[in-house]
Amino acid sequence: MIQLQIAPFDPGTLLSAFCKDRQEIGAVASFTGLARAEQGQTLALELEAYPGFTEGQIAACLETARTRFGLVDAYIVHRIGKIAPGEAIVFVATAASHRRAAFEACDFLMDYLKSRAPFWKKEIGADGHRWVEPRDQDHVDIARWETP
Amino acid sequence: MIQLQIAPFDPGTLLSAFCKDRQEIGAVASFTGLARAEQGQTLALELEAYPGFTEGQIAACLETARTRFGLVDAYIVHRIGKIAPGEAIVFVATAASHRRAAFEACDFLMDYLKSRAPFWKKEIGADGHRWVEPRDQDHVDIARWETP
Amino acid sequence: MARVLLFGRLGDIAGWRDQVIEADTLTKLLGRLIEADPGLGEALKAPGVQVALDQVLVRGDRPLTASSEVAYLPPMSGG
Amino acid sequence: MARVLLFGRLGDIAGWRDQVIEADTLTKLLGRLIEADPGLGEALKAPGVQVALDQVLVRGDRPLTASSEVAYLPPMSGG
Repeated sequence: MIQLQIAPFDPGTLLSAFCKDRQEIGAVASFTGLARAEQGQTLALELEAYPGFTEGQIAACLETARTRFGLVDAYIVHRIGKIAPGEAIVFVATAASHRRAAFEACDFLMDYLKSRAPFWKKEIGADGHRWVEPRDQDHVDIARWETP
Repeated sequence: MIQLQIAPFDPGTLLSAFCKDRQEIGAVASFTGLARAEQGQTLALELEAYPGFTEGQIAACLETARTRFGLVDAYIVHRIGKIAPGEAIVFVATAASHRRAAFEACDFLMDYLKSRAPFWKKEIGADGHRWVEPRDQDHVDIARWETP
Repeated sequence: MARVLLFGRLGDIAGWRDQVIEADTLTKLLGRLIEADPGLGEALKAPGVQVALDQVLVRGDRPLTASSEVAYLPPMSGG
Repeated sequence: MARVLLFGRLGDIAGWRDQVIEADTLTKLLGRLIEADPGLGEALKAPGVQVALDQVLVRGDRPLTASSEVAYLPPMSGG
């Protein structure tokens, strides 16, 4: 399931729901991305998505992850709108028979979400705002998954 | 924090507590290992630890992870005693500034817990019980972290 | 005619994010946007800006109809 | 004299998991365990069985005191 939402969410509530009644799944990996205060330099983040298009692009990546890692299930929740420091921005959970697949799929989905997913992020500081682009490290991270 | 406990736990409750009030941590990875029913072949697991010793060995591994991955914080909860299918056996959460460190540390800790941590696991089936040892894959997984 | 959407910094530069504009191809639409606002025109031609027509990424020229949705997407920042 | 703990399959084989046994070295303790229960003796000598003295893994012989805790640990299964 892929969900974009404006309201804050509690990652634990999502993880509980995702783990419930899984009798045959051995492994659940999750990742939660939190907004950093950067020692007070960042007052808030503001995230923009393209409704419909953004979910569609994420769904295509999820389909790749299903095939590539033998993923059984996944749950992706992404905030849009204004996000305060300490709040969760993104939650990804993956379920698989064994932990290697669950970890790798979660890692892969996060690398995609952080570098290629259609979001536009504004950092709001005390002295104005700036649009953020992926860090060099994000490009390095996503490149790990490309077959040579 | 490292905790061995007999009572069942909800992984989401642990994740919520772990993520709370983190203003400067960008990344929280988690892993939850669930007991599989194996199509009814496994009625329960029974896990034995050596109280004091087991926590001490896990703490040493956690110290390695802190140094190696620049981990800021970690939370490890492990069930002991009887565990029913679908219940969580182990929960590991890691917090770091960036996601690569959080993922790798969580992965590393799980490989350790699944192959080297002092636990003895009995599978209870309809036709008796058997003591389990790490799978070949577990040995392969842990070997990834050894410097050549 | 098309519904035009601007995302990220493009919306800030233009001062709008959603507008209906008269044009029957992507090329003519871009020409009209450049003409109306040279600053936005510069930003639209910058490297890394992608175009989605009816929520599908496209390159080159395409015909537009009254129900077309054209989105200009600056480099994505990720979540 | 030592408090002896058996884990995993070793406890099942012996029929006990915690017992105080008279011995002043690890070697003498092992001899006594083998003598009292040859089946357990076989299992204790199997490859992969480790010995912890006062919660520290040790190899070879060590002296024991009245407060020593000796644990025999079969191959760990992980969690």
